[in-house]
Amino acid sequence: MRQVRIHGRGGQGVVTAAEMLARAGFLAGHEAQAIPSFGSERTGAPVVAYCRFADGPLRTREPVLAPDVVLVTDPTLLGPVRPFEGLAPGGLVIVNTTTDAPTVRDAAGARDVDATVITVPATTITMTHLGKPKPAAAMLAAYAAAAEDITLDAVVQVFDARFPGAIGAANAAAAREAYSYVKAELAGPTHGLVAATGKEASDA
Amino acid sequence: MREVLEGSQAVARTVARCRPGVVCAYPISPQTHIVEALSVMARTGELADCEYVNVESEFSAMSVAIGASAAGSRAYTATASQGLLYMSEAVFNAAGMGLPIVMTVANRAIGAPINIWNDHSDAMALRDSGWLQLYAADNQEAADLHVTAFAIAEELEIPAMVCMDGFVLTHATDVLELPTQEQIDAFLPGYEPKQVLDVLHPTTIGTMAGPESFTETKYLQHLRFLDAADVIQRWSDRFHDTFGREAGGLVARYDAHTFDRDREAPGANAEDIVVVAMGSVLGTLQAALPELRAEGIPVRLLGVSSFRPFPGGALRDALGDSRHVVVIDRALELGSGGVLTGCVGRALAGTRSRIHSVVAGLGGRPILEESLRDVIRRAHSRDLPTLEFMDLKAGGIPRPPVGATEVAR
Amino acid sequence: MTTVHIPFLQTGTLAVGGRLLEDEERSVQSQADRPSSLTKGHRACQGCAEALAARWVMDTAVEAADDKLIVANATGCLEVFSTLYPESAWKPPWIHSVFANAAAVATGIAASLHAQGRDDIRVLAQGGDGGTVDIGLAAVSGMFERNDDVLYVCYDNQGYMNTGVQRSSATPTSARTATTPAVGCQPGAPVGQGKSMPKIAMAHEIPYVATATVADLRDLEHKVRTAMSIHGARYLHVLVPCPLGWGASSAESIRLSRAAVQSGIFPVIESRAGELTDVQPIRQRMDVEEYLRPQARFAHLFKPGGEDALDRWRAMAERNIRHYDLLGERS
Amino acid sequence: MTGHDAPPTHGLSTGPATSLAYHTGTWRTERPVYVELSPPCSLACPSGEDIRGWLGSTQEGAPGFEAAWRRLVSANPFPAVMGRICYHPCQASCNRGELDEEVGINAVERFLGDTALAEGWELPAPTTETGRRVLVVGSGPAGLSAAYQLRMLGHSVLVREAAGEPGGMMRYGIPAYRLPREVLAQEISRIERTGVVIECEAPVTDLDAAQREFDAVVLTMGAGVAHHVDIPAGAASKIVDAIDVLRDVASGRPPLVGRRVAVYGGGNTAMDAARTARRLGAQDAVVVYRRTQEQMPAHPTELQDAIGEGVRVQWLSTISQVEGQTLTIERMELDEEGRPHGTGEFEELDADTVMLAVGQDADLTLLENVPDIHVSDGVVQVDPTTLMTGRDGVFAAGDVSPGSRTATYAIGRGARAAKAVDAYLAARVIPAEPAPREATYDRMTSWYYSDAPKQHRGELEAARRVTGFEEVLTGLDAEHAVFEARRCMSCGSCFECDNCFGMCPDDAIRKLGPGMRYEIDYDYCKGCGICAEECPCGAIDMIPEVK
Repeated sequence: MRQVRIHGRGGQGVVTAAEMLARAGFLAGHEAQAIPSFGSERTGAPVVAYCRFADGPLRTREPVLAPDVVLVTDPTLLGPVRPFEGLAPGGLVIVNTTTDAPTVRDAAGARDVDATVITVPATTITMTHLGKPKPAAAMLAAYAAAAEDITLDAVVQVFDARFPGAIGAANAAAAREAYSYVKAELAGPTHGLVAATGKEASDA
Repeated sequence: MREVLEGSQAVARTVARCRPGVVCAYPISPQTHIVEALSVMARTGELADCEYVNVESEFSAMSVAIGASAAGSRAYTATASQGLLYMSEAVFNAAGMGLPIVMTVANRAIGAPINIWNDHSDAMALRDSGWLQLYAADNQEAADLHVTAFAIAEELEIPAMVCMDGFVLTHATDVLELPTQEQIDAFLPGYEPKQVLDVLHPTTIGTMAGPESFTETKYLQHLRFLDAADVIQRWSDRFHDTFGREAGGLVARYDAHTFDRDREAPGANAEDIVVVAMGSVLGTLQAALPELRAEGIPVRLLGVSSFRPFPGGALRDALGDSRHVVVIDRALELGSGGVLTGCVGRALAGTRSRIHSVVAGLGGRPILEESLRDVIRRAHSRDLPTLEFMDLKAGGIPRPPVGATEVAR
Repeated sequence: MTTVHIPFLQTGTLAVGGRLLEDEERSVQSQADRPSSLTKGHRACQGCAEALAARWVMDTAVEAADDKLIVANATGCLEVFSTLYPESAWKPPWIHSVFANAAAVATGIAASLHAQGRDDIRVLAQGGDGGTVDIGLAAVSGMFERNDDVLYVCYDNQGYMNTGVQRSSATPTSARTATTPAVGCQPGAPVGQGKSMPKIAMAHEIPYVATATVADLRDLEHKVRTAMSIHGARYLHVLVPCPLGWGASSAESIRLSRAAVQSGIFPVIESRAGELTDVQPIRQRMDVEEYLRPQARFAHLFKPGGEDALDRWRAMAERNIRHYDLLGERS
Repeated sequence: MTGHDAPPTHGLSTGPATSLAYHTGTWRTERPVYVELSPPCSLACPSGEDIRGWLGSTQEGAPGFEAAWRRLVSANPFPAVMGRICYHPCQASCNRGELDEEVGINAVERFLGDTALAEGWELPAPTTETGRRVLVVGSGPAGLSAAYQLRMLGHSVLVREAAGEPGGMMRYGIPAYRLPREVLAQEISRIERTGVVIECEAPVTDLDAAQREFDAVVLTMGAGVAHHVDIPAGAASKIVDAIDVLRDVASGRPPLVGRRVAVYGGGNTAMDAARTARRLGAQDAVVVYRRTQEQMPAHPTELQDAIGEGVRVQWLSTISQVEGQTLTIERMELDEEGRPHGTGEFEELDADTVMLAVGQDADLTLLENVPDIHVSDGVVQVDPTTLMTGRDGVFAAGDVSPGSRTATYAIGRGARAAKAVDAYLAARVIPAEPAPREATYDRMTSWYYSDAPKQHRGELEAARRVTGFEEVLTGLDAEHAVFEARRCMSCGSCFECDNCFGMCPDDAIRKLGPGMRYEIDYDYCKGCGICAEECPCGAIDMIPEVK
């Protein structure tokens, strides 16, 4: 079973991201589950959502306490919401930011956590294509680039299904760019965008 | 076709395929997504030959449903929490008049303090309203239950609530397989009201009953509730036979080892601790309990699918020889214990059973697998009191920091 | 608003019928084979104007609907006195649910009929002032704003009579009720409270709003017929004296209604889409005393100290007369 | 089900109209009862006409006219005549006068009378022949009324009239401008066509002989002899009796009266005389009357009509002397009891002719040698119920007997005499009539009656009137007559307005169909009293239930 936690702010499409992630996971052949955690908060308030993939039935309704993957759609949340908490050893953290992984770790107080940290300027990319700060597709594409759970095609497909037409196409374009961005950075670690612990560095 | 769907979407689509004549909508979290989805289908034509009425309150939602049902339509609405209480007068009334309305209750706590998150105190408050209350353990069952709910309600002329945990189910996205329109058309008989406001055969519905007839009225209502258990089981069986999966019934039995749902699972043994629960926590229990089995704790799981009528007989059958019961309860009878526990206790009266009431998940507090395992372990070690508040924080309610008020500054 | 043109006869349009009338000029109530939708054997008090108005309204509606009428009734006197199991005094299909929801139940019936393709069957909802103006207002307002195809009829007896004569927001100023006793410096129902349901209905700009009384059958039948000729939300507000609650003789129900209209206290109006379209002029001007004095609930107005209240009543009548041009001075 | 009976539907639904099982009539402490009361018009009508009844038929329009006329002539065979000359006390007592203006009963009566003449409607033929013979002495309104009613009862009737034409005062006392002769002649000949035989110029002089010849005799000789007062008068003065002038004019021998005429008296004859004088060429006609307008016996309409034609009235005046063309008039004043007394103040008035109209006396020569018939105050005394004189089989009615001297009263008395004669011939006693209950205005709910002013009959322009004996008042046309009839409020008698039926909150009144009125269903009537309260004509009583 793979468990994902998504942090974001109200209005950034966090809940949509969780659902789209579950859909993409299903397309990838997994059982999937998305659990938004709701508050009565409004636009701008911190929001968290969860997603699980498995190859057998998913029964638990427990919130994800020990995520394998954490997506942070807003770098300003790194301090307040402690995104590395409960992260499974060797887990993956993908942060929407224009800074680099060490900055992220510093901001999150997670300099020494055993995790792979990937940064992607998802909002910047999305603004280019969609014109709105809704970076869900780009974030999921970054996830697809960094792990085997979902594919870029699946991400493009679920967004296109939900938002047929121009918006779906813009999301797809953003997804592709984010995907390429992360793939490129994963291929060439010199830019320091991927900051890993010692253990992680050997994995990479 | 298996697909990924939000629970509310799944319910809305299934309800639409049951071809209701009138759907009433009033927003309240966490039910809102259901009526939103239905409104879209009413506009797109997916919900055909149906009047979608945006009412001004839950009270009117139920009232419109009453009128629609009495006029011969299959009537549906959905609500939660304060909304259920706000409509409660009409809820009782619909049952008293024998109008087979189906209503989804997206279970949510009741204020004050106001709280939008899940527990069962809303439906429990109306447990004596004369409605059937069918509880869904997951979103697949939530969708499926609506099909049987219409069938059962209409056969019995008793309205039915389909209860699904708010947010936990309504807003969760799962991989589901919805009954198709063709399947439902074949399964669910058309609505043929036995009492209807008919201009050719006029009748007066909703008379006043004096002391000379009220007791008998209630007695007959009681008898019909007794009949309801068989009808619920029959439709559940039929659903199982038709669709190859479980939906509803009176109680849910689970395999002793895999904790997969299994209608053939034998009753519990004398040494077993049986966890009785209702709603989505059953899924979490399914996930949590195998570990205890591995530890050697003889634990079994039993779900209550029909809370009203309360299936005392089916519950006793499933408990088999076990006399040790832990009830996970998401509603509290103040000064007493869990509401479900009270019903279980009455069903087990005279069996000398040891019954623990574990009040858990009030107002949206997440129910964690580890917490559940903890209480079972303690029950096993005879360390669990008869009434336990799971994950109760020490020190009571968190207080605002001293001095953090405008006045103090 | 004598809208049926009838050649001069002894009693013209004021009486129920008349042997000299042509068939088509006859009121529904004058027909020997009228529907009598609310039939004998009901348990209304002697002289109950609500029972009378309900039969008038419903008979006309039944005729207008070609016998295809379904009725939703709020809790209240009308419901209690007509349907004590196992007896029902109603002939059309009729349902009572609870106090506050007659309008919503009617909406449900209308929605169901529409879904069934039975727009030929018409829906009427009715309740007292408590069930309409107070507890049922939200449902009524919702039915109005959605423009549901329902004729809502409020039988206004100006109080909670079923429960023993308590004040409602339709109780007029200085009226004595069980909850507004005639003691203190401002006896009876407080000054400056209460509301006008017809005006509230008009504010919804629904297709049709009208007021009527049991003092003018033809006017009432005309209004019901007009309302039934329209689809959408319609509202009819009928003043129905309550001998018990008003402390009047059971024989005076119609006379009091007449006095209410002729004194200017109860304007009889018609409105379409929020616009006032017709006003029944006063035929024989009466002083408010003719309306107030026979009612025990106003007895304190005629004792020392009641002068101010009486003046207020006169002022109310004057204001209505001016506002609605009840003496036809502007037309 | 679990082997228990369950109701057919849930929530205690029940069948429609099952409340019929509950009899709310047991709640009642008072019960409504339909009553038939006497309207003030009929009570005031000396002829005893069923005014409400014939107005009711008239209300139906043309199809009801004949029925209305037949109801009318059952009491009065002279509707065309009386529709012109009756002083209609019915109208003075009409309840509608309290609401707006009284119903123009008289005008409708005339309309019906004229319509009958135009249509040629005949009085009914008697259904039986008794073979009994009755003599009526005199052919005035009392005599012809008695003759007609006796004939209707199957008796054979002979009227003997001393004058050349039948009609009595109708012919000789009432000027043609009020009653065209043709109308009178037609209504008299219609009576004759029922079998009544009228012999003119046939004075009865021997009562005993008459009684031998007839089974009963009715005396209706009238009061056609002018009463005289003593006024000192010079030889050159021209003083005539007003009644003689009227008779001469009616007989086609109009006298010369001069340019200035004074009429002495205050009754209707005085008015007729003054108006006739105007028509005979008098430019100045002055009525001299010793009392006030309020006290004058002439009908107010007569006075108004006279004044409208230029007649002057000198109130509180007596003629104390006539010398040539000069009258000496004494001014009078009223004492505390309203009696006039001379003041000693005098004035003079010029008059070519003085007409005396100070009363008329009965011609009682026939009775001079009949001691058992008692005459007192100038009239024949009769039993007040049977109108029989002191002599067995001899009855008296009209002006010759006590009572009001109007044609209307005479017709009523004639009819009563006929009834009495019929009872006498059959040796029956006339049953006592129950005291009528009047439909008083306070019983009525006048709200329901349509607003409608009276339809005034057109009058000839005054200038045109005085030039001849053309009829002054024209009749109503059918439309207006129906309108006027419909102003009748049907006091005290259900006219099927449906108020009780429609306004019963308990649906406890049955409508029985046109003309059949209603029936109260006492099984359900709770006795609220709305029906009685809202009955426009006061035809429902609430009476206590006897427990």
